[in-house]
Parts: sequence; structure tokens; C-alpha cells
Amino acid sequence: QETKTIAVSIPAADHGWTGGVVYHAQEQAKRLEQRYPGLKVIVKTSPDGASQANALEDLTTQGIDALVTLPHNSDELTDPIRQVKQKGVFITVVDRALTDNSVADLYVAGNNPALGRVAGEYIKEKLNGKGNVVVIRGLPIVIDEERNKGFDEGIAGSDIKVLDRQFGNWSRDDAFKVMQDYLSKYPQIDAVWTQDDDMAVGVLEAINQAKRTDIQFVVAGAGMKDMIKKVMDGDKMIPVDILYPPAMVAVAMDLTAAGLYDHLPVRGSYILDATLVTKDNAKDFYYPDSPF
Amino acid sequence: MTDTTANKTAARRSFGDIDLRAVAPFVALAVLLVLGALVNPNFLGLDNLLNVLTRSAFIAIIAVGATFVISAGGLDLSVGSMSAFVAGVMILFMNTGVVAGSLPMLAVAMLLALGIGALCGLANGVITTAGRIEPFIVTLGTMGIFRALTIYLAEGGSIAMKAPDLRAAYRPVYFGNVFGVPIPVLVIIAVALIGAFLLYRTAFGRHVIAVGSNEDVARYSGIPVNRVRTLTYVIQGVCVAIAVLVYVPRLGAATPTTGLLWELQAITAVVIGGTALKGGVGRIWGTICGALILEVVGNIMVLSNFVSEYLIGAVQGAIIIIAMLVQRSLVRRR
Amino acid sequence: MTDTTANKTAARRSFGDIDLRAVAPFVALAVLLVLGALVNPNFLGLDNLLNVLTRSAFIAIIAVGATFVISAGGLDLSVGSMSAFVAGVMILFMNTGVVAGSLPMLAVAMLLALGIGALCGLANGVITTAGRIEPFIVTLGTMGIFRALTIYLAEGGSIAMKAPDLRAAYRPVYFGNVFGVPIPVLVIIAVALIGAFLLYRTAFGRHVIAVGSNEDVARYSGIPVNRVRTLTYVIQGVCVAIAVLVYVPRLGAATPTTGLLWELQAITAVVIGGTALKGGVGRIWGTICGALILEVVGNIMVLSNFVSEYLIGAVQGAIIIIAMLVQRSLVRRR
Amino acid sequence: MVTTARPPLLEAVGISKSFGPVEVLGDINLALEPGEVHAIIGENGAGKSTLMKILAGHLAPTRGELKLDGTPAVLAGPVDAEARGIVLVHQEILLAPDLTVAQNIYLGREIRKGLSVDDKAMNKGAAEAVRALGVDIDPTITVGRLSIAQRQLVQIARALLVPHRVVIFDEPTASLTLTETEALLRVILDIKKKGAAVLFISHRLPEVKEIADRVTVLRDGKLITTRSAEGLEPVDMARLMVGRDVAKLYPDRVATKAEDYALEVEALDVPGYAQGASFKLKRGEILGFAGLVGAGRTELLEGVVGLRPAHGRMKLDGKPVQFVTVRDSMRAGIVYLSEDRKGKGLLLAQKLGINLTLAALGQFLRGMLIDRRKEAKALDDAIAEFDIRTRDKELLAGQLSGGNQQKLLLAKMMLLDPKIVIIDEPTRGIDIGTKEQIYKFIAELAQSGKSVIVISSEMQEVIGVCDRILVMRNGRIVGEVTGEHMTEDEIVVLATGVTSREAAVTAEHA
Ligand SMILES: Nc1ncnc2c1ncn2[C@@H]1O[C@H](COP(=O)(O)OP(=O)(O)OP(=O)(O)O)[C@@H](O)[C@H]1O
Ligand SMILES: Nc1ncnc2c1ncn2[C@@H]1O[C@H](COP(=O)(O)OP(=O)(O)OP(=O)(O)O)[C@@H](O)[C@H]1O
Ligand SMILES: [Mg+2]
Ligand SMILES: [Mg+2]
Repeated sequence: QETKTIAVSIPAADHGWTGGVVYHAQEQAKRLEQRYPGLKVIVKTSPDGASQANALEDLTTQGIDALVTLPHNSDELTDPIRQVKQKGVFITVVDRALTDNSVADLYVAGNNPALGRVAGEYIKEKLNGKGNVVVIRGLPIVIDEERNKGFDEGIAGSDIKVLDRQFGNWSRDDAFKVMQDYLSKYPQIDAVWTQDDDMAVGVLEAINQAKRTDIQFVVAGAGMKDMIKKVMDGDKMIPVDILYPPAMVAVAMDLTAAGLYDHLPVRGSYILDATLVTKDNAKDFYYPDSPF
Repeated sequence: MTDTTANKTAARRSFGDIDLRAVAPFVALAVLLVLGALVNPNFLGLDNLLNVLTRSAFIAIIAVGATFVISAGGLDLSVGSMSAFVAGVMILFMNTGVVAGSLPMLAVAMLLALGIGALCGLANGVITTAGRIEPFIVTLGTMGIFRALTIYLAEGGSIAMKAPDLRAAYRPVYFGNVFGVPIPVLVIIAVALIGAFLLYRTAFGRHVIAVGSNEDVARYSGIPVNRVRTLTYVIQGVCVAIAVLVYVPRLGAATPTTGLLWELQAITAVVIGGTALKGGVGRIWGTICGALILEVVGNIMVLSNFVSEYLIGAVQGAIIIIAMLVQRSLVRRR
Repeated sequence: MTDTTANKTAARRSFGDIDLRAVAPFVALAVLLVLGALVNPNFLGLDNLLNVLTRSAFIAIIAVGATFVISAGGLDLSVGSMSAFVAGVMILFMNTGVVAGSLPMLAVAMLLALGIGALCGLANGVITTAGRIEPFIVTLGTMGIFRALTIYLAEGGSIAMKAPDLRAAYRPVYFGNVFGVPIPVLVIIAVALIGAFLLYRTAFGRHVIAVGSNEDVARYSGIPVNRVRTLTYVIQGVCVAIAVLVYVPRLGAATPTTGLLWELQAITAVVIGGTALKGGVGRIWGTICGALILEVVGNIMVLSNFVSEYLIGAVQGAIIIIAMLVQRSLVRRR
Repeated sequence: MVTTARPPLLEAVGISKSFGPVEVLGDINLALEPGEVHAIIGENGAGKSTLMKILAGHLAPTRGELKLDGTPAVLAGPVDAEARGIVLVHQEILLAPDLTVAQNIYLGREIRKGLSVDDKAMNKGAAEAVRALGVDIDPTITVGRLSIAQRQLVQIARALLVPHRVVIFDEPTASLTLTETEALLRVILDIKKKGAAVLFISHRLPEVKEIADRVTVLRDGKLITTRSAEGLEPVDMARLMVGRDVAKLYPDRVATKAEDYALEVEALDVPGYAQGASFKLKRGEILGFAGLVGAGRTELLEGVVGLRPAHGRMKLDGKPVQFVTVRDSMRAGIVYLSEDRKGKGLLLAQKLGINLTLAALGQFLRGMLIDRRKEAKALDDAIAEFDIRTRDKELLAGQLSGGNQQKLLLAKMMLLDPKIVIIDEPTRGIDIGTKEQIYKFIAELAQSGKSVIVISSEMQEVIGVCDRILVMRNGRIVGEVTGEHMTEDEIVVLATGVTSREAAVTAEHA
């Protein structure tokens, strides 16, 4: 069979979700290389946008046929990815759309605004349109801003009051601290929205320690197995989770390889919903062997 | 006669000097506490203060170790990722379940953590002294190494304690208290006491100060400079491990973000506490105070409503610079 | 007669020493190049080498400034976030479109960037010297401040160049070349030449070294110590701005993560290049070599396929430590 | 009272200086006439350096004023003083160790050529300036690699480079050997001849006698007297300084040395510094090491005690030993007191007590704890025994006067109760009264069956205290002098490598 090379450029495993991305990318690479003899998949991680631009250059000089990339930041990486494309490489962009839509041949999208919106809508509904909510954001980057705006859209038109928004840096420890301080600051909180499941771990522990009963539930997102398990088990504090699976990178790789070898028409957009995981459908999203 | 009087006055003056320099961080802390109370009445609530005190444990304990390293003229940038690594290995060991019974298992795991911490410190110390490389470079290197090993062990995800009973048995080490004093606070006090004892009252402590003050003089005085330096890194490693012992029961997991930037916080705490980065001075209690200052600033930031969340980093940076300015002007005015 | 001979020998030996120490980083770089060639045949391709050289511009240029600061006994941890801040302001200014025409606009924006960089450096310098605070604390503080200001300006997102024609006009500054030599490489060479001239051939450079070597001596010799120190920070700020001038056309945006950890890389480049962190020695060309080493290590990591992605940080850390060990043993063997 | 036509060049009127509440100078009046060499003598800690620093603008007086050419003047700082022609050669070495000799000499006043500095001119100028002092130092070598003596010379060269009317030398000869001292004295006479005034501090009274026109004596921060040097013999000076008779500087030696060897060194190489050194030290003996600056004495003995890598055979009390680190030799009962007391002897930024007990901390442990009371008592004892002049026990070591630092170092090392003591430049910068004490102390050590090695560039000193003298040149031991051969002439001949026959020949041709 013909030899082809797919390069995968993703962020480094610097917190839970990106860790999941790296895990799934590496696993999928092994699987694809088995499935398509002659296929070589190079997975490279980068800690920030500038290094990712470097990595893209380096990958291109090795001669590649397709690139699957989850860019750190759309604004920064649109041009470097465009340059790769100019070498005749098939481009698959994952999760974060580039500023120029014509660059990507295939776009496998996680929907960041939707993740926020679904969370907001759920909270609005569950609290009957009225209550006090605190928000713990991730890091001040674009994705976070998108989710945050989506959340505001979700609760729009209700009497839900967002008491506070602070950054938890997608870290359990920082989220724990912020939540402790929220609990000192606000005597009455009805619900908490954190942007991802990692941070929810810290939030739950802080609430647990304070023995506060006013908080009815926490909404997080991503689909970390511990959280899915809690939803499955009917944990009151975690009634739902919003899917934002790091495995989307595997889907993208799969489609790209299929395009290369099976000559399937894979161009276009492939949108993954920000699915609301509830007690009923949780078992479909529970992968006990995943590290994330 | 006149001589004796002069002597007395001089002694008093110089004590006054030293006292002021040692007291300055505490004054800065007091000012911050007042500021906090003004910003939010809940700030002075017992719960909030205990929270802040308790969670300052990690940085405070690590910073005690850093006080040794820095006093001896060294630097350790690897403490943050070392924390993650030690925590990861400790949890993986607990997850194997090779020791029966929660308490025996905990005891063994804790010893293991301490041992690994000491070994990591030893590695830093030996490479720095035997290889005669700037500690900045060595520990920046090991920082990368420990962090990567942690991520490798976690396969990019997190390493969480699996056994619920073990987790339950361990939880009180962070969340428990003795007569209302949270256990982490007791640990801070114990570590600081031992640290102060080592640094101020033993020959080893004297040697640390001598090495940091002037390496040549120390060598010509028959002090085993390399051994002393190396030992400070080992102490740093053990302090990191102790911090981990208190850290793990809190969330029961090690993740890629565990200990991120702790090195900068620890060094900042040490410097705010009055220890000079060039070595030769070490102030354990100042360091503890520095760690508290950092945590209080963070707490005030969340409790206040004045600044946009985007600007918190700026305000924190400014407060720390201002705190140092206040300190300096205090000391200079005498 | 005999006496003169003895003197000569001493002098010769010491010259040999200096040469080796200056050459050591280049030897380490050469070893790395060989390693790279073994790892991947594409490594020695012209494209790849030019890529690596070109992108090392940011760290190399910043590190030239850091060489001044460190030689004078200072430290600047704020350069990374300062880069983001300067880039952010520059792009926001370009987006206002107040100057008509691409080239005039670019020229004004560049001057603005240089001015802001110099001002940021001036702030670091003045707070450090006038406030007599450890530069570690000051620049850690301003690091937080610059970063937060960038985030504030970006409102949590990113700041991207809007006008496509401006973008097009600016692109060649990173992607263009003169007789095949990429423009960023020319900028590195120019900055290094000016830096070397300043440091080695002017009275100011002399004073920088003297201040870093022994502040008291410098003061007694009538050197305005604080002014010299402050100027090194201003130079650092200008170098940051120059790096930004080359950086912006590459990615066309500033984000809250722009320049993250550049401070550590710049300091590492300086130290690998043979400049001591305690001050009193400054090696501009060593610094450039240090920046290249860092970039080559990163490049080899991407080009090689031996190590798990999780372990890259560990291998990078190890390589840097080993490079330093090689250097040291070279110098020691004489 | 004599009214001169011209006012004094520089005059101190009622100068006092206090550090905190401690007054170290009280009501000093001093007038410097053009074309005179004015010596200031006094015990360690008498306030000489402090006074000089005030005259050169480094310190501001607490009370009193300075007059330049008869008009009151306030010196804004050393730079201002230099601009007015007052230069000070510090007692301590104040040079940037990382810069070269030429760069140091021209620091702050670089010769420029357009934008850049003119290194060629500066190297040339520096070489000349150093050569004028009678030595040959490569101007492109970094100062950190020079010996203390060489640094001192560079420092002098630096001071003399600017136009000067008043030159203040604060113990310039303390670390110089005879030849260099003579050259320097010639330079001083030159300065004097050009009409400038010289202030000269030295503990070597014969030197003072040789060069000074007037002598001012300080004691405990007070001016005791200013006299013409004429007819003032060193003995008189000593009496004025110390306030009692210093009859005999060097103690009588009763030959007590046993016949067995305490230390035998055979074919010891200290790579780069000394080759094939062999010598034996008897028990109870005082052995001197003489030689020119840079002869390698310091390095050889540092090699012996394990401070430097060295290869060769050594026996201690007849048993073969090997010292890898200085700890080994200390445990075996050998201590080495460095000539570089600021760089290698004392922690200048730490208190006296911490310095005193640093090498012998083991003796002050009670269990794991340091016994602070015992430490405090040791400090009291040391202050008494070694006559350390400090008005405040809480001072930092760096705040002690130069001579008192030396005494503190001596006290520090003696706490180890060694069997063999190696003292490098034992009385560098020490006043005559204390010198007497130190010599007595060395003699007592030998008397009590210990062995002492004295490295000294002061020929009188080695001859006065030692039983036997080894002379080094260019890293080799080139000879030994004993008994009546212990004369300056014999030593100089060996140290310079000019044999007496050659010397005789040279003399004939001259
Ligand atoms: N910065 C200072 N703070 C407090 N005391 C000081 C300081 N500097 C000097 N002294 C004290 O002032 C006194 C005079 O010191 P000075 O150096 O002038 O003596 P000296 O006559 O030069 O002695 P020596 O011959 O040993 O050099 C000493 O008792 C010294 O301890
Ligand atoms: N670090 C160094 N690197 C190179 N040469 C050095 C270094 N230190 C000293 N030297 C040289 O070694 C030689 C011997 O040193 P030194 O002058 O200390 O010998 P000494 O006989 O003890 O003289 P002194 O009379 O000063 O005690 C000198 O030529 C000196 O310049
Ligand atoms: Mg003096
Ligand atoms: Mg010597």
C-alpha cells in the first residue's frame, strides 16, 4: 500500500482536557497505523501558539500528506496553517475554527459557544429562571471567552443573577480556592457553573468542606469519566454533564485517514454537538479505561 | 564605664535594626489584613481566615525548604513539578494496594513520598554541586523532567486515588483539625519550628549561612561546601514531600496542573520574608509570613468586587511590589 | 627575566581559559547539530535550518537585552508578558487606522512599540533601583501587571491585526529575506552586533560589567550605578520591542499566552551562553548561541520520533543539563 | 605659631565621626602642607582609615569641617574629592574582579575614541602606570586572577592616574614585599617633589621613619600629637601609639625544637603554581617561607593542607597522610590562615561571634544545639586574649578595622587547637603593639611543642621570628637559610635568583 504521512499538531497535555486530547491522538495514531499499513502518523504537542507554529513548520519540512491540528488559537495559527496548505497538504482543523474558513479542508468542530449555552439553558430551566449563580472560568483565552458568552446567551431573559466570575485556570486546585472564597463571600448560592470537569472536582470538595446546603448543583463540561460516573450514579450535585470530548481529535484523524486511503469525500464540516449528558444517556459516554 | 553604656546602646540599636527588618513582613501582612477587612466584612470571619491559613500550607512548607536553598546561595525552580511528581507516584503506589489496611498503607505511602522527595532533592543537589552548573539551569531542567514524568505516569490525564476507604482515611490530614486548629496549620508550625531550629540553632544551619555568605570563607573554614549545598536541596525535597502529604488528601489526585508556578510563589514568599536571593541570610518566620501574604492577596482579590477579573494579576503584582516598598521604607527609616 | 616568563605563562594560560569558555557553547551547539543530523536526515536541510534560525529570533533578541540586565547583576522576569503587552498595544494601534497608508502606519506603529518597550523597561529599572527591591520581586510583579493588561486589552480573547493590506505589507518582516537570508536572522545579527559593541566597546558597557562585578567599586569610581542599572532594563525593554516587531508579522496576533515562559528561555539562553547569573560577565555571542541551542533542541524533539510526547519536556531538560555538563568539563579540562 | 604664606592644602578642623552612638573620631585637627609626606600612625582601630575616608569624601564627618586651600569645602563624595585633586588608595582592595587591570585603572574615566573606548591606549597607559610602580603586570589580565599584592599595586596605579594634589595612602605597603615597597616609596618621594601632599599610613615604622616629614599619632580616635619626623625614632613612635614601651618586637627564642618531624613534604606539585617542593618541619619549630610576590608560597601551602589539588608524598608525625580536602588536614591538626582575610578568612557580612566559631563549631555543640552562651564567652575570651578592639560585640566582621579583622581570624583558627599552624602574612596591616603580641603568641605556640609555618613578605619578620627560612622562587624552593645566614641580603639573593657571584659581577660593571 502507498506510504502516506499524517501529522497531528495539538496542544501539550497541560491540563485535564488537553491531556485527554493527547491521549486519544496517540491511541488513534497506533490504531490507524495498524489499519493502514504504510501510513505514518506523527503526533506532536506544543505548549503555546508560537511553538505550535514552529512545530507546523518542522512537520512540513519532513514531508506530510495531511495535517490534523487542534490550534492553540485561531487568530495566531491561521497563517501558519495556511502556509502548510500551500505545500499541498490536506488540512483538518479540530475544535477551533480558523479566522479564514477556506483554509481547512475538513473541520471537526467542538462547539465552544454551545457548551456555554447548553449549560446556561440547563441552569435557567432547573432553577426556574431565578437564582444566584457563580461562575468559574478557565484561562483568559478565546475558547473561554466563547463559552462565557454562550453561557450568557443561555441564561438570557431570566432572573438568574451571576454573582461572580473568576478564573480557575482549568486547575482543580485553583477552582477549589476560588470556590472556598465564593462560599465566604456569598451566603446564598444556588448553582455553580465551571467550564470544565477538572475544576468541578475542586468545587465539589470546597462545597463539601463548608457543609453548605444552599448550593443545589454544579454544572461542568467536557465528559471526564469521573463526572459521567457521577451523573450515571444520580449524584445530586452533578445532575448533568456537557459533552466536549477530547476524543474529537480521534474522530478527525479517522476521517482524515479515510480521506487519504479510502478516497471518501470527507471535506466539509463535522460538528460535534455539545450534548447534554443526563442520567439516562450517561452510560453511552462512560469510558472507564480512558485516563480522562 | 562610658564604654559599657556605649556598648549597651549599640547593642540595643543593632537589635532594633534586625528586629525591624524581621518584623517588616509582619507589618505588611497586618496592613493587608486591615485592607481585607475594609474590602469585605466576611474577610475576617474565622472560616475565611482558617481557609486561607490552611491552603497557604503548601507554599509555606515548600518555602521553608526554599529558605535553606536560597540562604546557601542556591535556587530551586523544580519544586512545583517535583510536587506533582511526588504526589503522582504516591497515589499510584496507594492505588496498587500492596499494603493491607488503610493506616499502614498511608504510613508506607507517606514514607515513600518523603523518600522520593529526598531523592529528587538529592538529584538537584548533586548535579548542581558535582557538575558545577548554575542551579538555575539544573533545576529548570529537572523541572521539565519531573513535570514530564508526571504527565507520562498520568498518560496525560490525572492520577486519582481509587480506593474510597483510603481516601476517607486520608481526608482528615487536610480537612481535619485539632482543637479547632486545622492540621495543615499544625504542619506549617511544626515544619517552621524544625526549620528554624535547624537554621538558627545547629551547626548545619550555621554552615548554610556561611556557604551562602561566602563560599571561599566556608571552604577555608573546613566546611564541606558541596555537602552542605546538597543537603539544602535534600531538605527542599523533603519539604516538597511534606507539602504533598498535606496536598494529596485535599483533592485526592495529581494532575498536570498540580504545583504549577509553585516555584515562583515559594521564591517570592522567601524574598518577601526578608531572605536575600544572593544568600547568606535566612528568615524562616519571614518566609511563613511571605507565604501568608501571597495567599491573603489572592483571597482579597476574590472577595473584593473592585477589579475586573482580567486585571487581578495586575493588582496582585502591584500589591506585592507595594508591600516590598513599604517594607523597605520601614527598614530604612529605622 | 625569569619573572617575566612566569608572568607571560600566567597570562597565556588565562587567555586559553577565556577562549575555551567562550567557545564552549558553540561546541555544545555543534554536538547538537550532529545529533540532529543523526536523528532525522531532513534536519540539515537548508529549509529546516533557516526555519530554526529564523524563529530563534525572538528569544535571541530578547536574550541580548537580558545579557545586559544580568551582567549588571539584575534579572528581568517580565520580558515574556512585556512582549505580549507591547504586541497587543502595537496591534490595537494599527487597528485604529489613524495613520493613512500601510508603510507610514507600520513605521509609526514600530516606533510606538519601541517607545512602549523602553517605557516598560524604564518602569522595571526605576522601581528596582529607586525602590531598592530585589529585581526578582519587581519583575515578577510587573510580569503579572503586563500579562493582566494584555488580557484586559484583549478582553480575554486575542488581539488580531484587522487590515489585510497592512498584514500583507508587514508579513515580509518575518517571512521575507535578503539574498536568501531571512530578515529575522539579519535582525538577530544587527541586534547582536550593536549589543556587542555597546557591551564591549563603550564606556557604558564597561560600567555595566563593573556594576555587576562589584557595586561598591563602581560607585567609588564615580559610576552612576542606578542609572546604569536602569539603562540595562531600558535596553531590555527595547530588545523586547524589537523581538515583537519581528513576532507580530509572523502570527499577526497577540494573545494572553503570547510570550509565555519566554523569560525562562531568555535567561536560560544567557546562562548557557556563559554569562553568570551573579553578574560581572556578559557574553553576547554566547547568548545568541544559547538561544540557537534552545531552538535546535525543540526542533530535534519535533523531528525525532523516539520519545513519547509526554516525555518531551524531560528530554529537553536533560539535554540542556547535559549540554552544560559538556561545557563545564571542556572548560575544566583546559 | 608659624604663619605660612600659603594656607595648608587640605585642613581638617575639629573633625568628629560617630557610627550610631559610638564615636570613633573626636575633634581631630590636621593640616597638610604642599610638598610634605605626612604619616598617620596608630593602633588598629584608632580611626586612621575613618579619618582618611572623611578627608577623601567617602564619609561625611559628624562634626567639624574640611578646608581646601584655606576655604571651607564640603566633599560631595569620592568623585567630587577626586575632581578636586584628593585621591585615596584604600586599605581594602576596591577593584572589580571581573574587569581587566587596564579596565579597572580607567574605570569611570575611560579614554574614548568616538563612541567607543580606546582599549589600546588604555592598555598602554595602564602598563605604564603599573611599570612606574616597579612591577610588570599584564594590563589585559582580569583582576580576579591577581595576587593581593598585585591588586594593591593596580589600585595605587589607578589612584595616581588622575591629576592629584593630595594623595592618601592607607597602608599601601601592607601586602608588598621589600622591592615593591622601595619602588613605592620612590614614587611617593616623586609625588612630593612635584609639590603635592602625601598622607601615608603604615604599621611599618621604619618605613615611616624613612619617608615622613611629619608624623601624626592617633589613639582611640583622639589626636595625640603631630610632630616633625626628625629625631623621632620608631621606638618613640611605637611608644606614642601604644602608650607604653614596646621595647623588643621579636621575642627571644629558646631553642625548644625536638628532633622528630611533625610534617614531612616530599616532591609536592601544585599544578600551575609549585613544583617538586620538599621540606620538613620539626616539632616546636618555626619555619619561615620567604620569596617575592607570586613566588607561589601561598599556593604551595594551600596544596599542603588540601585546599588545592596537589600531588606528592606527605608524612604527619612520621605517618603517611593525604589531604583531599581542608577538612582532612584540620582534623589532623593543621590549620591554615589565609592571607586574604576578606575574601577567604572572614564572613564580612556576619557578626563577630559567628565568624569566631565557624571553623570550630563542633566544640560549641550541646547535643545538636549550638551553645550560644559558650559562643558568647568564647568571643569575650578572644576579644581579651587577642586584644580585638571593638566597642560593640554586635558589629559585623566587615565593620572592624583591618588589623582587628586579622586578630579575629587568628582567634578563629586558634579555637581549633591545632598542632601545626600555617600563617600566611600574619601581621599584614597589624599595629606594632599587636605585632609584638602576635609574635609572642607564635613563639609560645612553638614553645608548647607546636609547629608553626610563617609565610611572610616582610623580611624582618621572618628573620625575627623564625628558626629557619625557606626561600621560594617561581614555584620552587630554591634554598634554605639558617642561623647567622638569616639576613635580608641572603634571602633577596635567593628570592630574585641573582646569585651573589652574579650580583658581584653586576656590581663590578656598575
Ligand atoms: N561602618 C562602621 N560601623 C561601625 N563602626 C565602624 C564602622 N567602620 C569602622 N568602625 C569602627 O571605627 C573604628 C576605627 O576604624 P578604622 O578602620 O578607622 O581603624 P584604623 O585605625 O584604620 O585601624 P587599622 O590599622 O586596623 O586599619 C573601629 O573601632 C571600627 O570598628
Ligand atoms: N586564579 C588564578 N589564575 C591564574 N593565576 C593566578 C591565580 N591566582 C594567582 N595566580 C598567579 O599565581 C602566582 C602565584 O600567586 P601568589 O602571588 O599568591 O603567590 P605568593 O608567593 O603567595 O605571593 P604573595 O607574596 O602574594 O603571598 C602569581 O603569578 C599569580 O598572578
Ligand atoms: Mg585602617
Ligand atoms: Mg601569598
